[in-house]
Amino acid sequence: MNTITASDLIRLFEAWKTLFAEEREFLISLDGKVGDSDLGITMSKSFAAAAEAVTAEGEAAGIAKLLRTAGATMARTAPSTMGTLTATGFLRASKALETADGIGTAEAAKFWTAFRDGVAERGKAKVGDKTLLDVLDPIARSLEEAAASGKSLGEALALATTAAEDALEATKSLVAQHGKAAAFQEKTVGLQDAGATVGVFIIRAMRDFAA
Amino acid sequence: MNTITASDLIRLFEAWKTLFAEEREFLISLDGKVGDSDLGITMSKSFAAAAEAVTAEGEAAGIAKLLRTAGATMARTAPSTMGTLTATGFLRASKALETADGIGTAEAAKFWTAFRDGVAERGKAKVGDKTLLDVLDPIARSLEEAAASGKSLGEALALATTAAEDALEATKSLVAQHGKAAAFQEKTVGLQDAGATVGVFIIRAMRDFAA
Amino acid sequence: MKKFLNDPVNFVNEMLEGIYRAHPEVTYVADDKRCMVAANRKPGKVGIATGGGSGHLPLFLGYVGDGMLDGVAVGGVFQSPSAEQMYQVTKAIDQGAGVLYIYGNYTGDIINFDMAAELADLDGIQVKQVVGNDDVASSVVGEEHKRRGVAGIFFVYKAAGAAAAEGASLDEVTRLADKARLRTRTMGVALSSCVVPEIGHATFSIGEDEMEIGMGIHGEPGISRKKLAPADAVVDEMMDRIFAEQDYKSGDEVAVLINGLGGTPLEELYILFRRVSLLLEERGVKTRHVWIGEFATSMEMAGASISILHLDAELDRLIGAAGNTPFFKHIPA
Amino acid sequence: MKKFLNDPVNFVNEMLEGIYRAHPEVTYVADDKRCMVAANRKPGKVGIATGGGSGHLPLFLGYVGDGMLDGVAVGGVFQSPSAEQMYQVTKAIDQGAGVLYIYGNYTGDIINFDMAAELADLDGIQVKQVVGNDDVASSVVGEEHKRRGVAGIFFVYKAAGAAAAEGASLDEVTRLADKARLRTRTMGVALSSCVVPEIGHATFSIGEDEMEIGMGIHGEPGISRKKLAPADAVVDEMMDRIFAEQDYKSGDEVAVLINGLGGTPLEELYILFRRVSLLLEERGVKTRHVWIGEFATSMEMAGASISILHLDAELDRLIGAAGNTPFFKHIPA
Ligand SMILES: Nc1ncnc2c1ncn2[C@@H]1O[C@H](COP(=O)(O)OP(=O)(O)O)[C@@H](O)[C@H]1O
Ligand SMILES: Nc1ncnc2c1ncn2[C@@H]1O[C@H](COP(=O)(O)OP(=O)(O)O)[C@@H](O)[C@H]1O
Ligand SMILES: [Mg+2]
Ligand SMILES: [Mg+2]
Ligand SMILES: [Mg+2]
Ligand SMILES: [Mg+2]
Repeated sequence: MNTITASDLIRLFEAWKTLFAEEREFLISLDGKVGDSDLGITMSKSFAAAAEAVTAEGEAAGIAKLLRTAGATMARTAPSTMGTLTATGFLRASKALETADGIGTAEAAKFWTAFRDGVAERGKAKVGDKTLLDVLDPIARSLEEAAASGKSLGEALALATTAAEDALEATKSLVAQHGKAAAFQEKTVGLQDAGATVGVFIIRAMRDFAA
Repeated sequence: MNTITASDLIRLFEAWKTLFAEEREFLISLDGKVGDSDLGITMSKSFAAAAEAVTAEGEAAGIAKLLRTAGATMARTAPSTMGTLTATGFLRASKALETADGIGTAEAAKFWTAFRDGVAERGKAKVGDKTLLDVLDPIARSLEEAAASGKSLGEALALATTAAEDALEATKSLVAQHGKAAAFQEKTVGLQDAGATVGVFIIRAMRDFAA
Repeated sequence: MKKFLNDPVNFVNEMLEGIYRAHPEVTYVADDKRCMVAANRKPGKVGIATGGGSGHLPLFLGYVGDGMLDGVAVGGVFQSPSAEQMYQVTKAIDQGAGVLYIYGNYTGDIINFDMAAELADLDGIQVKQVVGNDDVASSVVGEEHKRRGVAGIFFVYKAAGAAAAEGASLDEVTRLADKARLRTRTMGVALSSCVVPEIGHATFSIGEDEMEIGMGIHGEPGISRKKLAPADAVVDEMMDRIFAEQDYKSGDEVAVLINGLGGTPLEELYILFRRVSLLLEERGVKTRHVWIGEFATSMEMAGASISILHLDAELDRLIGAAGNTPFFKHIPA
Repeated sequence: MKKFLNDPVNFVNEMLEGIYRAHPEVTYVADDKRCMVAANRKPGKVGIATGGGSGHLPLFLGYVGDGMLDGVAVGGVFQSPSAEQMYQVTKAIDQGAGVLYIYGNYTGDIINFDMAAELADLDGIQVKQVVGNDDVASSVVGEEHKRRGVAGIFFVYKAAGAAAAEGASLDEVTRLADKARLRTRTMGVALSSCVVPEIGHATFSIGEDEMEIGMGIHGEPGISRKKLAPADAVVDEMMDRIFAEQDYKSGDEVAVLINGLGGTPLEELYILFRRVSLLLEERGVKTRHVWIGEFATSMEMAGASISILHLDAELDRLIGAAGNTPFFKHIPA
């Protein structure tokens, strides 16, 4: 598809919900290594709640309203670090797409740039600190480039996903600076960051959805 | 010997001290079955302290004073049930022998009758309640008879010891009514009472000492 | 054994040194740290003393202060103090109005307090005694004199302490303490053992999924050992036994004490109280006073007890009165 | 898992129901039990709010009351409350004089409190924040902003609460809270793990004879894991780290908090305090205030922490001021 409409967006949240239900145990154990094991629980809870909320709201609400509902719902359901950061991301994306009827390549670039900036502001991490931000930044950059060079949505999301996957792999060599993982210091080297893994899951499902 | 003198009494306390040091573990495990395992600790402590105190005091103090020192020392060192009851026993024996120069059969009878009465008053148990009193009572009665019939000290203490041993055996069939053992109710049947065992140890060592 | 301690032999004395360093409101007499008294005497007031083994903080030491007790003698862990120590405390706190002993129904304590009372009598000090026996699980109805004293003694202290602070006579303080005693019932449940420092291993063993209803605070056997049930069911079973001995009509009032035995988190005590409160509400019984926390522990034992005092007007006034001790502070609303 | 609970999912809410049933001095807003506020507002007073995960009682809920905090939002066990909940509490406690947030340095909490502050700002409520970071073990000198907040936050509450009760402005309350924060250091040691009810097994494992110096209150790794040493040696090691960051001269004054993590008996905390007190005495430092007990726990974790606040004259006054909350009562001498 070339544009994600409001009704598509509702189905995309369903896809995210299914994905995080499937990846629940994996994320629990990943967060368990240098964290508190809650990531699988919070992500499956918050995406399930968001999917239900946007379904209840219905496509007539439009892209921006649906994203806002999703973000507000997530903030309420899972106020963990990642829960609140992803909620912030969706709320900022909603603001960035206030007037949009659908999400094409240009809107996807706005969406992810706003998402990244929101997470950066809220979390105060820098790129390279081994967080979610390490995959959000390449996603946003890649989509901005794709929009400038007029790439199709499918192609753009595919490129962004690849960039995110590379960035996730790169988090392995970093030392965690934030959150519970920071206490583990050198022990975090060799492990991929849990929050960044969630970032890859989100963009990957979006790519698959738009393919 | 026919009379236990003040200097003998000091050596008798040494014998009790040695005995309870030897029986420490046995009494710990006996009290552990339906109690709190402290009996071996308290008895070895209190007799050791009493022996030291009477040695320090010296024979010149006389029978009554030595017994009082022993009782007061025991009360201070081991204020457990048995510690305080045996302390009371020695204090009462001291009173009963206030004017005695030595312990012959008649004095032994006074000693143990006062000891028994002190324990009975202080502990408020009745004979048959499965306590120390169950051996003190036959000891006192047996010695009173022996004194009335003019038996020698050695013979009298031997008879009293046998009576105590029989009474101890008989505690096996009783249900504990007092102290920590009372909570175990029927589980105490088949076990010999720990405090009564101490009573037998005390009279037995006295018999051996006077033999 | 996982404990913060140095030589186990010094456990009690080092604990006491910590207490005296932290709380100048209490001091000791007879050159013996185990004989604790309030730093300030209150002329003419009836003295109240308690005592018993160590290892139950805040019992016994924690309740010396305004509106509560005047003195306490403690022994080794789970061991009675000596008659001599109790006597020294008695002499120190007597203000001419006599002294009331309030302590738990344990043979070792009884015979030593009796002996102390005899010694005090020789000095012309009038002594009365009230022996706590609130533990419903430790003997049947009709044999209440065999029951052990557990956390419910807190209510006896509170009633007697407030009465003495009001200036009541020894007879009156004794009457009120005894009334509080007679109207208090406690049920306990243990989930794990404690470790006596000088022994170094668990006093008893209990399965990973078991609880013992009615276990004593030194590990004395209780009524039944079974699989740990949901909190509400545990409370229901405990309260059944208490209700069976207290006759409530709608409008009656109670004071409630939810006591942790040492290793149980406060969160869980509130979950227990929630149910207790519901059950009382169902019967139309009003909870006038409630304390939730650690009031009488067994070192690190996991478990809890529920004590209910069936109030009347005078007990309500005394239980609600102000109190200020190192471990217990009550500011009336 | 040996806990008094019903369905683990209801652990926090049932605990809260117990608290509201026990303590009518606190209530909740926004129809959400996790948004607790004092039942009585104090017109014109600066509002103080805190918040964080459940499982740390008496932190956070226990400190709402006179001379302390006005509101608190709590989340699930060891989980942050939401920004919305914090915002609701903020709205409820603002009396026109603004609101100060005092909470611990955990990413989840920070992000949510920041968000709540933004929401409050839109309503014209002035919000300031002081983020507790007293845990010496969690990062090196120079990186203090990375340190976790643990039990020492109690001193920040106490200073800020007393200042607000005296009628100080938001700026002034913030200044004093921040001063208390900067002058407080904490070191902790854990002997056993805790169990999060919804997880059901120990958060981490630790050998039967091991301790972990510096472990965090959610089980975050500490500085070193080694054989449990005698209490005095453990205190010496902890105090070395604290003394290295606090510059004392003879005559200086401190407030001391010996905090049990949940499963450690009070007796042991006094044994720890004894040594702390000796070490301070050796340096000529005067202990002006001391609290010993459970102030910030990790469920049933065995262990303890030592917090030292290096006083000055104004902090001394505020720390010594009266306080009266469901879980904390202080009656000045
Ligand atoms: N300050 C921050 N900014 C951005 N992302 C962060 C920050 N701190 C942590 N994260 C991300 O959050 C992830 C952990 O999320 P989560 O399990 O929700 O944390 P917690 O359980 O501590 O609340 C980390 O793997 C990291 O990617
Ligand atoms: N009321 C009593 N009168 C006499 N003897 C008693 C009484 N109660 C208990 N005993 C004796 O004390 C023994 C236990 O002594 P001890 O171990 O010192 O008790 P505890 O450890 O409970 O203080 C029992 O075996 C019994 O013989
Ligand atoms: Mg996590
Ligand atoms: Mg015993
Ligand atoms: Mg405790
Ligand atoms: Mg506790």
